[in-house]
Amino acid sequence: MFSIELVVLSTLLAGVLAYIVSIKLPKLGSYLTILASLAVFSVLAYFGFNNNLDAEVNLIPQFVLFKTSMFGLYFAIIVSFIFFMVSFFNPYFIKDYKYPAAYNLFYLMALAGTIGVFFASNFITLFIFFEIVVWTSMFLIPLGKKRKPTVTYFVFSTVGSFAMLYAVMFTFSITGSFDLAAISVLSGKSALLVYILLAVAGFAKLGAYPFYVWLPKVLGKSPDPVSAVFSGGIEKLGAFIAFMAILRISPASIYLEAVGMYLQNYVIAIFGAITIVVGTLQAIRQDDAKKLLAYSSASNGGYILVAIAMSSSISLTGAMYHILAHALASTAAFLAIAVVHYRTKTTKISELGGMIHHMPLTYMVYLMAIISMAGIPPMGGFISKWLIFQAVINKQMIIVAVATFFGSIGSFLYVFRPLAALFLGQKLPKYKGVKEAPFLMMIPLIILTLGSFYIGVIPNQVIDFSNKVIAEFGFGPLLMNEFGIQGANGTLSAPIIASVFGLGVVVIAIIFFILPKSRKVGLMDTYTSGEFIYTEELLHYSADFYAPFERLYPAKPLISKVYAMIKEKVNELGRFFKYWFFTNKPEVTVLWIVLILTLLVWGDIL
Amino acid sequence: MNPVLLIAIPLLFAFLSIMNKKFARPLLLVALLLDVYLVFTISKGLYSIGGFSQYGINLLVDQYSLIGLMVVNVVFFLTVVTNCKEVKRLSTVLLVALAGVNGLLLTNDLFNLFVFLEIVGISAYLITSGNKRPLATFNYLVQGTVGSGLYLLGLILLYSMTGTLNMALILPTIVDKAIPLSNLALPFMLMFIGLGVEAKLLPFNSWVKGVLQNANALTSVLIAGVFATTIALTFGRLLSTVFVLGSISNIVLVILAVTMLAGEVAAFASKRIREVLLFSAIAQSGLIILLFANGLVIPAIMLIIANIVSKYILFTITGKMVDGTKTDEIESLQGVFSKNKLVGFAFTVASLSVIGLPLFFGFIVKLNILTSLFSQYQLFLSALILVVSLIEGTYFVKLLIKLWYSVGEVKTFKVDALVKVVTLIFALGLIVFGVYTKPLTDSLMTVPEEMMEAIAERGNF
Amino acid sequence: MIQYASIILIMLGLYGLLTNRNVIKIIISLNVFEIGLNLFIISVGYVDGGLAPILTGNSTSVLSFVDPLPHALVLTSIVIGVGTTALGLAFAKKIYAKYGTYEIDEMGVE
Amino acid sequence: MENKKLTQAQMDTKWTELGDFFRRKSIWMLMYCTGCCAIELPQAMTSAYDMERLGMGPMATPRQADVLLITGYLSLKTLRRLVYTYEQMSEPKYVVAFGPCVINGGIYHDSHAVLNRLDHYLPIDVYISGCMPNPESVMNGFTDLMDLIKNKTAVGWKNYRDNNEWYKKNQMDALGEVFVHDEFHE
Amino acid sequence: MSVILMSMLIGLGVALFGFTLQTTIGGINRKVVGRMQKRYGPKWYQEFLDIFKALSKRAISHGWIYDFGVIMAVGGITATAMFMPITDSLVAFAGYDNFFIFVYLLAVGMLGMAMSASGSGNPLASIGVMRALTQMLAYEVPFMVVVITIIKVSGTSSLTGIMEFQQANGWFALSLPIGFGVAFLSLLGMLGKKPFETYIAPSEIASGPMVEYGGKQLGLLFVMHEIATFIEVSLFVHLFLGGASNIIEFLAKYFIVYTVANLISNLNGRFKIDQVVVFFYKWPLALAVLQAIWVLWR
Repeated sequence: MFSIELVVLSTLLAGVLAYIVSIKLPKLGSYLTILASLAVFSVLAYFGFNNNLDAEVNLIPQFVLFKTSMFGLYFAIIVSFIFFMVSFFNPYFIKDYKYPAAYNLFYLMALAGTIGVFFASNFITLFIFFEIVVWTSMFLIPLGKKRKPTVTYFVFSTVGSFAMLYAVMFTFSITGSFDLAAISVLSGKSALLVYILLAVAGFAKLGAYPFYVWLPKVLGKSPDPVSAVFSGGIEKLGAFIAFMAILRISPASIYLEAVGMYLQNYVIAIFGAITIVVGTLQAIRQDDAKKLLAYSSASNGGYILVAIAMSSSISLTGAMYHILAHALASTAAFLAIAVVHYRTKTTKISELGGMIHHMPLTYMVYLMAIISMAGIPPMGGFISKWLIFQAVINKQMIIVAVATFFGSIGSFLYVFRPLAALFLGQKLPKYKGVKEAPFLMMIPLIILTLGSFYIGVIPNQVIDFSNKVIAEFGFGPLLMNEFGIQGANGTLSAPIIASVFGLGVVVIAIIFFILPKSRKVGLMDTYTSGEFIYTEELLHYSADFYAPFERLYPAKPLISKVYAMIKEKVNELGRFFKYWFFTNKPEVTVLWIVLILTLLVWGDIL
Repeated sequence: MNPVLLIAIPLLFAFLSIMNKKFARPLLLVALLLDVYLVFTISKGLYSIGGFSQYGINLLVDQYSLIGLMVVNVVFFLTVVTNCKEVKRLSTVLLVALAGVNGLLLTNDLFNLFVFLEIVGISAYLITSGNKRPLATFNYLVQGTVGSGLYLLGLILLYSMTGTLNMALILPTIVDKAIPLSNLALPFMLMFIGLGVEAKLLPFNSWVKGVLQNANALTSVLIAGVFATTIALTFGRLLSTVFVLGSISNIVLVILAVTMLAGEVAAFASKRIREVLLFSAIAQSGLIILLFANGLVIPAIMLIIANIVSKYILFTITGKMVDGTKTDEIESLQGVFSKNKLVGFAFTVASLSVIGLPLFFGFIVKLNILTSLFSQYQLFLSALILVVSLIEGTYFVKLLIKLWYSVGEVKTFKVDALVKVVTLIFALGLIVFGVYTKPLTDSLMTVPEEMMEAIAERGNF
Repeated sequence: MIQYASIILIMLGLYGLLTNRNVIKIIISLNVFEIGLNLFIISVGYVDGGLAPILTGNSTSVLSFVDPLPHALVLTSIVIGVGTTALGLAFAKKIYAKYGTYEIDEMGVE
Repeated sequence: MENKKLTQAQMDTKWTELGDFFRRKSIWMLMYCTGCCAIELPQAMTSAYDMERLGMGPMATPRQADVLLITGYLSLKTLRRLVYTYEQMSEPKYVVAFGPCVINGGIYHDSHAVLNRLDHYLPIDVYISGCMPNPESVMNGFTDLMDLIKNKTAVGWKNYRDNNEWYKKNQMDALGEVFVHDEFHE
Repeated sequence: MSVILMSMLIGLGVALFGFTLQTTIGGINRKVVGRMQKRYGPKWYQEFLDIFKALSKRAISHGWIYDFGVIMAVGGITATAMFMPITDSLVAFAGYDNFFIFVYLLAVGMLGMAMSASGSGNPLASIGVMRALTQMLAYEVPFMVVVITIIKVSGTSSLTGIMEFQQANGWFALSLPIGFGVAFLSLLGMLGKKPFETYIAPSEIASGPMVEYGGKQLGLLFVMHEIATFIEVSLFVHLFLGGASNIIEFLAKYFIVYTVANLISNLNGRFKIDQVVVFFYKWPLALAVLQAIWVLWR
């Protein structure tokens, strides 16, 4: 038995300890974060799998209550794993931070917060830990080079968490209970309100349309480990909330016969679809590798939303699977970019090139990650996308299907861009002495890649687990046999695909090596129509990669203009109040007094 | 112990201090120490001065005023201690102010309240005259005088209808005599406006900017922390035990809501740190009065406590910062905390508490506010509060990030150890209360009952 | 009757506050306002044909007394008013010392 | 080790021999159309003579091509490009030269800018005569090349490899030393 | 286990069959086109000669990723072909011939080739890959919408299942004529036939992704291209033309589809890449969606 409370508290304590240690020895403190997150992950995984977690609360006062559920456990294990993996990068980046001690503290606090969210038994607990995650992770962001995204993140996260708070309080005012189960009691308009508010909370955290604006800013500009943690871990809180909102609340509404689902779910699916399309389109045109991955995170969040909104066994399994697969792949991709950033000090695709010759392992990790993100076998992303497609087709949602396919194919485009221009292409001379990732960084890279591969080849264990999870929501398990997953209209056998793929590659490799040996030539020795090119940069195609395609749609998403406008309006309002009410003229107050009294006397009030 | 000592000692010392200027500061400190000691030793009850029972002036010590006295006196004491240098010239005034503040919290008589209001007001004008901005102070004086005049007018109207000035007797009398609500609207509105001027409610608060914009640590903490808290508590008592808002409640609610919104929005649009904080203070006081107007006493008191503590930290540090760096433009203050980490920590904790993030006291307060508002099914108001605190959070986060991270050259400022220790203790207090609030909530539990009991008991003296 | 007069005075005071941009004039308006207020207070205690509120042992006289409390209040109020006026004038002097004028419009923006 | 290297070389020869069987029926051309003889290629390719029936076709890059067509005179400026392109082709590779200009400079023999003898700089497998050569002789030239491949006598690429120093020296003599500033200024 | 081994052998056979078939038919088509242009045309086995010649040449290599990409590309495509049913009974992995496997496993091959091409360091190759990917984004979505309709109507995504459904209920080419047309356009895009061959564009970007290949890598990529064509055309045959119950039928349908596509290709010029995108997202997508809505919610 191990108590959740103890996990949360000891993580917090470890954070404080790491803080104290890192005041003098930042690097040691960052090693502590590795140990602490390892401990959290292993405890959760070990006791969680053995159903041995204890939800009792003895030490934390007041209204904090925990409970164990497979649902929470699934998320907690994934997220703590991501935190653990990313923590390996901390020792290398810690020296770049202005406040290393604070980084270590907030890193572990954010971990504790996420664990708290996933095991919360009532909404107050959920909200408290949710907000803890918000503000601790918020302070991780400005440690990078840019300060502005912090505010953006705070605003969007807070919109989400306040929406949730309102929903929670509203539920409380009706049912008189903060329990998680209370929302399922609601009905009618109030249920719809709570549904919308919780969905907004999930959307905001997951970075779905129209709240995706924070993702590229935050993930693009914050320190690299933080970006990875956000993309793989903290963003998943949104999926957690969206799950609860969509599956636990059943507001009476119109049942759409054609797609076999309720209107509000359909609207969520449409929003997910918009997220996918917008995320994909924007990711295609990004020049910053991290921003590109950030938009891809938004787009993948859209998949998760679509899958949840369809709420059938197969789609929910798809959602759960996608959460895991995306967490692994996206973290790996972010970490790979982090290695490049660490070695070259830039993440601009147009400035980089030929990194594969310096860091082949990082390249392989990134390659595997994008294979998973693009949903290509034999990686984890394929299975989740397959499941989601099965569900989409089953529900015959054409518009959503168009969006999902668009996102799926579009993901080839954007994931390929860093691959082609950053890792491949000419070996630029300015990065001459760049070395492969340090040993400690390689560990998480390799583990994440293997994990992604493992769930892509042998999905049974994950699906077993997610069957237990969706059973908690009252959905039947997804059928499996020895080789395959039974979908709505077909069977998928990941091991067979993987082995056939392996066979194909082996056969071709044998043929390849039998054939005459090739002559090695340099990268600059390429066909240039007989022209002589001596400068590597001129032979490197990396800027404006998809220029012909990018011409077809506007550069800035419309919604960001709307947000800029809102900000400007608030400012204007502030200046208005300052002008009319806060002046140095003594008569202003008197004027207002007289006006109000006149109003009183004149009106029927007296 | 008789609570009248709380008022009498400072007044006496004030006279003494005029005799000999040299002893002014020590006298102030002694008076403060005595008051702090007294606050923690007086017992609850109703004390009538001169034995006139309900005909004379009464001082009421119940849980409500006790909490108010403790908070105000302690913060007053610490403010004086941490700003010893600035105090020198103002010792007498501060003694008078102390008497006024204690009187406001203790008195149970409407006219007596007016007198103390004027005492506090005049001392406030004198305190702010130290800013070297005579026009702003004059502005404050005019508005304050008009405000208290209106309060007096309302009071007299009320007296002419009910025939009593005893706060505990007014409600019962209104019920007894069955005075129509429409007759009561004018006096209560006048009193509301009168107090509203001091409580920084929106259309009546154009003085705030001029006064606090250029205030140093002492002035700003006293005006925005101590006086604001006192006025808010007084206002709260009036709103919960005296006022019958009836038909004007809509106007009142609109005024309060607009105060809240305008404060936060104006702070959002501000570029100077003191402006940001003063507008934030306006919004906070709007929220506090709003809670009182809705009968939510416990959350309001919690908010007052959270507010005074965090305002103490914020204004003290800002004052010292501005003193040290000679600027209050946020842009030119960038990164100041990187050289003063402890101070920065306290400032950060205070701001996070004001925003209402968990692990800090402000969160508990916010949760309480919303829970109580929702138990009244006040959907619109709570939505407004959330929107407003989103704006608040935005500019505070922006401010914090700017103060911690610099782009260019970093200005430095010195803070003496005492200030550091006090602000740190307060910051830790915010954290401790944020994690473990039970003693406070327990002690607040009885406040509304006691307030109502006082009316019920003494309705039949 | 006197109540109306006092209300008119209060109005005049407020009008003066609204229209005057001269520090001294503002203080005078403030005084007018306060005088109106004080008059109003006294008028509240007035009883038509009442006696001075002096206890003489005659039990019937109590009923026809003028209310003594407003008189007491107005004393305090006048004192406070004087104090405020004095303070206001002191500030006016300071303002003059700083800006060299009593006209608010001529002081420029702070 | 010695043994293995030998087998490697033998392997290559084996592959070449095997490839020659296919190659003589599938020749991919890279056309270096600087001279006027190029005008005759379209006729040879299109309906009238249909080069494709012999398995020949145009290719876009030297990497893919088997045979380099030099259609006409060659100036000093273009020699560098030509050598560069030739060296980019994968072995086995052949060169077919059109017209008299590549043999002795033709009508441009006294120009300061034209090279007179191409075979000093690149190994030529087949010359096609005529100024300009008519399509029949072009086709004839290609069938000759196929016969040469069949007879294993199209060994220009081996000569170039074996006598590389000589070729390089000639090229250097013709070109002089090239000072490279950047892509646009030599 | 032995069942799977057997299946794998059959699968390899299918891949080999597909390669042979497409290479032959490709050769025949070159002849057909030659005749169309009043030429004699090459021999029908010309493509085999080309490929084997290329394989035997001594190639160049731009580094390990250049070779690895080729292996991955051809391996991936071979693996894809192994799942492809030829007739309704001749299928290597019965029950697993899921439509999505083809779509995504095909992508492995594409990714491998793109990777290898970019690894060569030639910017023209990268441009070609960029165009290929953009074109893929264009044609794939309308095609998928049509296929969803088919899957939903037939209730299965297994190709043999769809075949059997059509044999019982008539071809989708007849029952979904609009979708058939759209899918045929998409097929042209997939095969890289004109007007959708912007990514090869020999005279503009020197054959795009293939610019640096020569020798065995080029040969293997030809092999890959043949197998990929086999997969795409077979998919079309199985999805719309009722599949085949015996090999002859399959060959006939396959030949017709490929030849028609090739003939159309020879009558057309070339789109710019953004025109391709706009083209596919205008009418084909709209028609596909309309048809899907009409068919599914009738």
